[in-house]
Amino acid sequence: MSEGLKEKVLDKYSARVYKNRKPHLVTVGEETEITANTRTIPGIITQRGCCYAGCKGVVLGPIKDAAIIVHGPIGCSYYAWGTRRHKAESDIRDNEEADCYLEYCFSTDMQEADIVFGGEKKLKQAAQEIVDIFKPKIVMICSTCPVGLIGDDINAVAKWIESDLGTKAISFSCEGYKGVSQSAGHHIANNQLIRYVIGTGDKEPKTKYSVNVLGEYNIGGDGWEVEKLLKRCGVEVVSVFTGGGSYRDLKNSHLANLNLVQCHRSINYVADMMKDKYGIDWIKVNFVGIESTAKALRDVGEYFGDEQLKKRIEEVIADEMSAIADDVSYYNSKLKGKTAALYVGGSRAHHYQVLLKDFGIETVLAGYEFAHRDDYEGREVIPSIKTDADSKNIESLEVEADPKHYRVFLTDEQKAELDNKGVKLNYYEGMFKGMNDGSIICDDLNHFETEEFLRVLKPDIFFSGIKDKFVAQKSGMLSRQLHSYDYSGPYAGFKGAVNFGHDLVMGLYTPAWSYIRAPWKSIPSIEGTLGGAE
Amino acid sequence: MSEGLKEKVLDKYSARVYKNRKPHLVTVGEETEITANTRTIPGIITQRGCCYAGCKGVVLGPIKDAAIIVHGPIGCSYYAWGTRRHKAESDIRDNEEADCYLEYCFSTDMQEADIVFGGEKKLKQAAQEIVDIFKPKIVMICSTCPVGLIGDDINAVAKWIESDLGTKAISFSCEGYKGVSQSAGHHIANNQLIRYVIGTGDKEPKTKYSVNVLGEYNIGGDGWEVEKLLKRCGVEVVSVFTGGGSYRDLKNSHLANLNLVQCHRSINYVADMMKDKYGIDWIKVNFVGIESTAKALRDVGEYFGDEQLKKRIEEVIADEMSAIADDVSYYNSKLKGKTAALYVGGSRAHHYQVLLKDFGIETVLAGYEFAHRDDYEGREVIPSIKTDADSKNIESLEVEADPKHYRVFLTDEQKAELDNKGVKLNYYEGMFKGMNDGSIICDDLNHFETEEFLRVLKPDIFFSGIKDKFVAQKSGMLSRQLHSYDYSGPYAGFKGAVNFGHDLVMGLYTPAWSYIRAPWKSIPSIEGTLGGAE
Amino acid sequence: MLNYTPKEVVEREALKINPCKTCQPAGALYAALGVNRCLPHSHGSQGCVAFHRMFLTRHFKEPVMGSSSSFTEGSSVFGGGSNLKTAAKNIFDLYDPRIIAVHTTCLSETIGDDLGSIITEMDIPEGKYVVHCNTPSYKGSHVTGFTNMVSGFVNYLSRKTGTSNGKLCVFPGWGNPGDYREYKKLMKAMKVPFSMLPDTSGVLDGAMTGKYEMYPDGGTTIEEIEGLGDCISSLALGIQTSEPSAVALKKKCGVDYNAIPLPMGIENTDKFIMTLQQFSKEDVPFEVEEERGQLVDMMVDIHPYTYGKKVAIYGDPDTVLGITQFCLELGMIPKYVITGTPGVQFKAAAEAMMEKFGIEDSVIKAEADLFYLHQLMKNEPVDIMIGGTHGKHIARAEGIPLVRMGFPVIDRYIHSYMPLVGYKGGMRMAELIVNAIMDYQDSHCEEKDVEMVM
Amino acid sequence: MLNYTPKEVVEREALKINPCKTCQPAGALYAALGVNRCLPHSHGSQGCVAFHRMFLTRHFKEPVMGSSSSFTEGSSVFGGGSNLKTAAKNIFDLYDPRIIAVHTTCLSETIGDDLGSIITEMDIPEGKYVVHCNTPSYKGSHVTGFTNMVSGFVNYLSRKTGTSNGKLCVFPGWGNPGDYREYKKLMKAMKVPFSMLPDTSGVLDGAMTGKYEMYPDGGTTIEEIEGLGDCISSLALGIQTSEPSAVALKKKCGVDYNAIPLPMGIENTDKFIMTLQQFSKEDVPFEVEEERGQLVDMMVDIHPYTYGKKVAIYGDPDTVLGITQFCLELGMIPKYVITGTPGVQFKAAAEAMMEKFGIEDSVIKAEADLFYLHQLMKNEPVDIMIGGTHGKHIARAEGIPLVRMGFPVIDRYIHSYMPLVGYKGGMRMAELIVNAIMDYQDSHCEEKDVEMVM
Repeated sequence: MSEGLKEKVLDKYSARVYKNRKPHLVTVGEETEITANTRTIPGIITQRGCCYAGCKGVVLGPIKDAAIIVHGPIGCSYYAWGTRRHKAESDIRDNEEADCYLEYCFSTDMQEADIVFGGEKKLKQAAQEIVDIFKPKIVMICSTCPVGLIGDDINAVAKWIESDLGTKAISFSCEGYKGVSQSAGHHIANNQLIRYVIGTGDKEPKTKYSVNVLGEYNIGGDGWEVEKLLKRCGVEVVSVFTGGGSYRDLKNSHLANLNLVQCHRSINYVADMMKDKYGIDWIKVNFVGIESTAKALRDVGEYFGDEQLKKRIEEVIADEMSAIADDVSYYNSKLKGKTAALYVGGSRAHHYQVLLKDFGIETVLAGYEFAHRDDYEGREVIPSIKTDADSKNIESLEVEADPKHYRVFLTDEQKAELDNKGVKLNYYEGMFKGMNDGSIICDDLNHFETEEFLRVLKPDIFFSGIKDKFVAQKSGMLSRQLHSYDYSGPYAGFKGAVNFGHDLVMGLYTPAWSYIRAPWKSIPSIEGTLGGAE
Repeated sequence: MSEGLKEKVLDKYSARVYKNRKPHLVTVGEETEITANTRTIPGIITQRGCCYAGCKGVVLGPIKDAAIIVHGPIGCSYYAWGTRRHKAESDIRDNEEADCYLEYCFSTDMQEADIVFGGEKKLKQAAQEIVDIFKPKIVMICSTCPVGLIGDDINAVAKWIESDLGTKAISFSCEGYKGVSQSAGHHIANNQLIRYVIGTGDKEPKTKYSVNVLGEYNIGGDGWEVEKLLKRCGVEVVSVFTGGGSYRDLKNSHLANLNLVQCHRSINYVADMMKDKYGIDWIKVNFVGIESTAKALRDVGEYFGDEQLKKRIEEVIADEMSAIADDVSYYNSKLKGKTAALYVGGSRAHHYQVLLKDFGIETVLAGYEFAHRDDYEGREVIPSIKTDADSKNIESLEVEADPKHYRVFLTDEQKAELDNKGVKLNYYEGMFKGMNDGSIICDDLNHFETEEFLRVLKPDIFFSGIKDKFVAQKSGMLSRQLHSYDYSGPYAGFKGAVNFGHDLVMGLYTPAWSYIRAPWKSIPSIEGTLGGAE
Repeated sequence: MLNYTPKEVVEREALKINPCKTCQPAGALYAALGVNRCLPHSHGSQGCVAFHRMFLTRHFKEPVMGSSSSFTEGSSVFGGGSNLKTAAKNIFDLYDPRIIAVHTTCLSETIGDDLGSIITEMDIPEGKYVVHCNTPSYKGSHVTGFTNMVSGFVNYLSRKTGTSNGKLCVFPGWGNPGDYREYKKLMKAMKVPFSMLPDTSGVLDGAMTGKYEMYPDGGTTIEEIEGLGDCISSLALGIQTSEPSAVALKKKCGVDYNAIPLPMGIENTDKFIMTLQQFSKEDVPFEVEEERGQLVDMMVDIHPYTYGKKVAIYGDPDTVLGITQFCLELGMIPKYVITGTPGVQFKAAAEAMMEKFGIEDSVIKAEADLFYLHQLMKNEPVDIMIGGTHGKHIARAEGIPLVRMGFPVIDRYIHSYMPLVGYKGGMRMAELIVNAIMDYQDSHCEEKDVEMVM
Repeated sequence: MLNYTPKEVVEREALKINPCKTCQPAGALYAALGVNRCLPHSHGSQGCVAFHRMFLTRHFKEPVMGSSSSFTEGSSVFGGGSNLKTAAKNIFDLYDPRIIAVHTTCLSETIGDDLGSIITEMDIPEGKYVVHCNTPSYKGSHVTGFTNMVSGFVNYLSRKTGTSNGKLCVFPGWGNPGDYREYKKLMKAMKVPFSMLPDTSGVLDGAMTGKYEMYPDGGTTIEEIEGLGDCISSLALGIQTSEPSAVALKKKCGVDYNAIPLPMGIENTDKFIMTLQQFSKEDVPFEVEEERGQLVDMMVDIHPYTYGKKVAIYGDPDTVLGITQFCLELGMIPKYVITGTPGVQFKAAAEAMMEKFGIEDSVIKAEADLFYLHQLMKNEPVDIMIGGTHGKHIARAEGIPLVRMGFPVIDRYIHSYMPLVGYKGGMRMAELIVNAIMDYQDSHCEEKDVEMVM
């Protein structure tokens, strides 16, 4: 049936579009390979954003102490201002303060003359002004579409800032037209972080059980929840990439002993390159979901192998679990048996299936906005992914082991043992493996397909973003934004799961749904007695 | 002309009403005697309130530490709840705290059964409850209309509270139908205060220059402003009757050396009786108005006769005057030449003329709501005022000199000297004397006369209360409440004058007035070009 | 604020503290203002009408007229008959109303003045009317007085000619002028010919014209009130407030009636519209359906902010029930539902709603006061209060927002022009409630939690 | 909040901090949503339209559709012509709009794509339309983009047949659906036959029906746009936003125009009504006059709270001018009047108002940002801010209320259904402003100064 369903949805496409879209749709259990990370067809209403959104919006935006100048016309900076709910606040760590500039939006607001005569001069002046006013520890420059075309050398400007203004500066050529989605921007951001930030600090962690949390953007306070949990367990968090994170901390991240990767898609380049350059292993974790959070914590314990630590972790898990047990069981009673469709980013469509399962909700449709095949099928397919014109344009950075900082934490034997225990190092299994046969996976789900699938699959909840939220809602279907959590959260960790359960129950049981149909629409028109009919 | 004017206004009256109303209207310079403090004719829309309003609303209401139970159906207590802007806050004086119950409204909420079978039992129970919950220093009971008719003995209940509950208690038989206006209630309140409060304390003033401020209800903070001024001058304020005042302080008021009377009408009984019982002189003061405030302070200085004190008073006056000079001159420039009509209470219609004059505003019409002839014509007419059936019903208390506390502060010589200096002891000159010839005075101005006079006299500002404010305002005339100051204030003292000037300028110059007439009302209908006329 | 209010709730038998009601005559005066060229008259001492005029003026910020029999001690002994007769003469002479609507007071009720007889004996000018109702202040509340005055008009004026006028008689209950306008708009949209009694729109929400009119053009005309007896049926909005008047009309003229809750929120407005449709046989027009759909859209949109929020609601019974219903529809938890007015329907109606929406442990109480409400709140706090001005001290003491709805609102402006009834009124309620909640979040959350997008 | 904003105002030449504008395409997209069965199309990389849809959805809490040419690096080198052609084909195939409204982006503008030629070369299905306008992001602002799109519709579609249709063409400028409804209500009341472009009512304030419609019934129809050329005259509301479109219509079809400020507040709404009256020759009906009088009544009532209050106003030029005018009418002092959009008319118009009302020392600035506004406020504080959501951090930092008006308001709900224009809009503005001031007083005054009656 699901194959028929797919065909039904694809049916209205012209041959050309049909051919393009078909391999992006997979029925679990029937197909195993998906096409992903390819261009969206012009005119097809996609939910995707651009390279700039991935670079500035996702990866760099949360770095609270970086003064990020968006070089371009005003819009791109404006849209990324305060809209993504990566929370942060200034803090002091070992007497070093990290400012928080997230309430600020900086732009060169390029005008026609800058386009015609070049914008470097204005960018320099803007850098001068930002340094004068804010005295930031680091300036970052992100370029938008026209900058690449007119050839402003933002890299040279960054160097000038360092030499002439004495402030650390990094440039990011993340023009919106690069690549096929936000994903290109993640990669560009990752490359520059490896080049210019990671490894430039020298603050040693205080303990052996030190980790970086990668791909955690602290949406709705998720990152804080994760940090709190790790700290409770006795694990030191050196840095977070990049939610609530800071240049102050990121620069020391190479001194941690383990990387935990939450959002695989956006940060796997950093994890990979840190492995190559510094020898740091990474584990794919999922702090979204009750069981998965427990597993993530246990995996960390197993990695470090310390019995004391493992005991502490078990205590924390037991304590957290018992604190939420009543709530979870109540929400479960209200949610069990519901179905969901998820269409989000590059990892959440997978992560949230796990949490949904904790509440007895089955996922019938899932898709990523900007994932690659490995996010669906697992990293084992990476060697077989063909590069195309679009992906070739994004620099693939090659790093070498850092002679000073490269070290190996575990022996090969220990690694093998870990593997036996189910802790896979430097590996992500992808979304496919966890899904039920017959469920639909759809890459770069577009508006047309969304409408069709929702109509046919009738999930109880559609998890997506602001752009399609109201399409579902107007259809009388609960829709929750999984990019921004609809201004709620945290959803990560144990307590986050309760928040999530609460929000779903609230959404599904809110009385307003029952009022959609006016009574005069359902009750047959009643004959009046008299009068009023003149 | 003014006589013609009066006739024009009275013309529409029936013969009987005409005869009744005519002597309430006086043209200054033409007549010298006015009829006042008589019944309002049934059906004539008066602005007057009742005896209860004068007793509980005006005099007792402001006593912050008295728990006042209104014995009657709910309304009377409800209407007097937080509506009169007599400000107060709990405070500590010589280690004795005075609570502030002004945010509370207490009522026995009499029901039909209480009317039929008597309400004393309920009143006792209410007293028990108020004592249990609030533990007040004093309980006061005010009765409303039906209580008098059904014969509840509230005096006995007050005695029971003292004997059985051990809490000081006073009863006030201030049923609304008594007398002809609020004035009866003032008198009833004054009598009981003299009987049961004044003279019951023993805290001696700290200084010789000790005064009570009588008839100052701290509307909009006026009393606080006056107290501040007196204290700056080195004059000790023992108690204030009753704005921001307390039972704690009132009971010591007989130990002060001078009474300053602000509102003559509402409190002159207390001033008079304190003179008789304790020998305390009183001076009529007017802290509303710049020059009048200065005079009031100087009069106090003259009374006490101390050169140091007088010097200090002059310094304070000079300082306050210079602080407001610029503002006053600015407001004066905006207000000079305007005309006003005043219809307020029992003293303000006089007091505010003085302040208006400070700003160059002439009063063309003034009237009192509940005054007696002496408030118009001066206390010299008191012996000639005939008592009628209504006034006879209000007890006129006779007091004798208190053997323990009676004393004389000034010798007769000193008094004569004071008189020569223009400081009249125990005297109020009334409103007539300060007014220009030709201006109209109207006692118990009613709605009909208000409309007529405003139409003909066209004053720029009508000062009155909430009930007629919007009548004037709808006519396009600025109207400010002089009972409540329209939620502004203080207006007393030097700084208060500035507030007043500000509010008038604001009111007169607010742009909205110029929009009353729609442009299509004034511009002749323009011929359209084409279309639209099908 | 309210520092002497203890947390422990003490049972009180006699003392009312910070009441949530006032007396009958105030309501009677208000109802009478909703009749065209009517002068309300208070048969008692003159302080009563002074208080009532103040009270109503403070709510509406508009002139409120009313005359008084100006009792003296003498009248209190010998009865107020001659006062009333004198008053009526003077009133017709001077103020020229078409009708004088007399209500009594605790004073004249205690004396036992027989208003019916007094009025019968009066010399009333041709074409003029005097009607009355009894409004003893020691029974019911201002709401009861409103009802009694409306019934008084019916009892005096309505008559059955035998020829139907094809109209629906509507008793709208206690509302603001904005509410009355909304009713008229909806009935017009539903093509229902109607007479509505009373109707203060055009009277208490008048335009600034530069000219004071003692009797503005608004209000139900005497002819309309007379014609109520010829209506096909009558519709009482707000069961406690309006049903007795519908009963009076039925008794007097045999007009059958329907009594439904105030049309506040979706379900109750739906009931109203369906009742109108039943009368007119017309399809519900697009503009009404669109408004309804817009309101539902908003309710779904804002549910994350309203769902599960605890609310204390206080005020007049039918209004409180209407607000409670809408709060439930928004997924809120009406924790305390309080009216000062006595009446058994209130508790039953509120409990039925709670049961329908699965809300447990709410405190629902008629004849209660705000001191009690505050004590409840000290024991189990709520997120927000909804009611009139008199709750403001509690709101400040507890540091929570107060959404002003109902009667009286004497510390804000403009509100009386705006409806709370109908779908439009639902939009207003929704916006007021959700803005209060969101403003609170914006100002009380930690800095790091301030949201740009909500 | 905003702890790094220094008090000293530093002159900046290059760095924009916390802008008070966004880019042209967002406005073009919004304008296109006001045309019936129109799909807005962004000719650029796909991130643009993603941002714009987010942005508009956050304001309206409604679905906002728009397609993209989805430029890649290749298109950026070789031009986006083929992308647009492919897009148009796919759009008509799949989404079946009647018209595609293309706007450009900084990307396609920098490349220099000639949209006119590309569209000419397209194979457009019978009965379908493709129009375009140029909206380079590096010029003007979102407001400019709105204007350009409206003019684009006129340039492509309007035509003069020689037979007058007797209508008034109205360019309403940038408003919320609630504003557009208010215009229509007033024009109907004034018996003015009209066509209005654009009109997002019924599109972005739709009802919840349980059925998603990609093209709701609202919006100006193509036939109406075509007919603009046959209108008797045109009326541009909001001089900066709408006059250029009226000029375009005059150029193309010779239709004379009138340009007046947005009808916000009394004077500007009076101008609007008088202009309509001039057109229709009809008397102003009672209901309009009554609304006006009610508003004036409220303004007189509330003046003690608004008079002399200092206000900072920011947002889009015509809206800011309208709010400023109304604030002046309320006796307020618009201390800072800021728009991010460039344009010389803004300052001149605001200065003329200030002079008329005798206000000195205000800072009026176009092309300014909110960082600058905040610095001004740190040097001389104001009592209240009026503008969109992006000022909320400033308001919290300075501890003053923010009244949300204008665009965008992305942290509140329901507002877009409600008008700020016309007399009704004035009532809403008045209530929002005075409530904010009074709420502030209630919560910030000392306990002893809390007022029961206000």
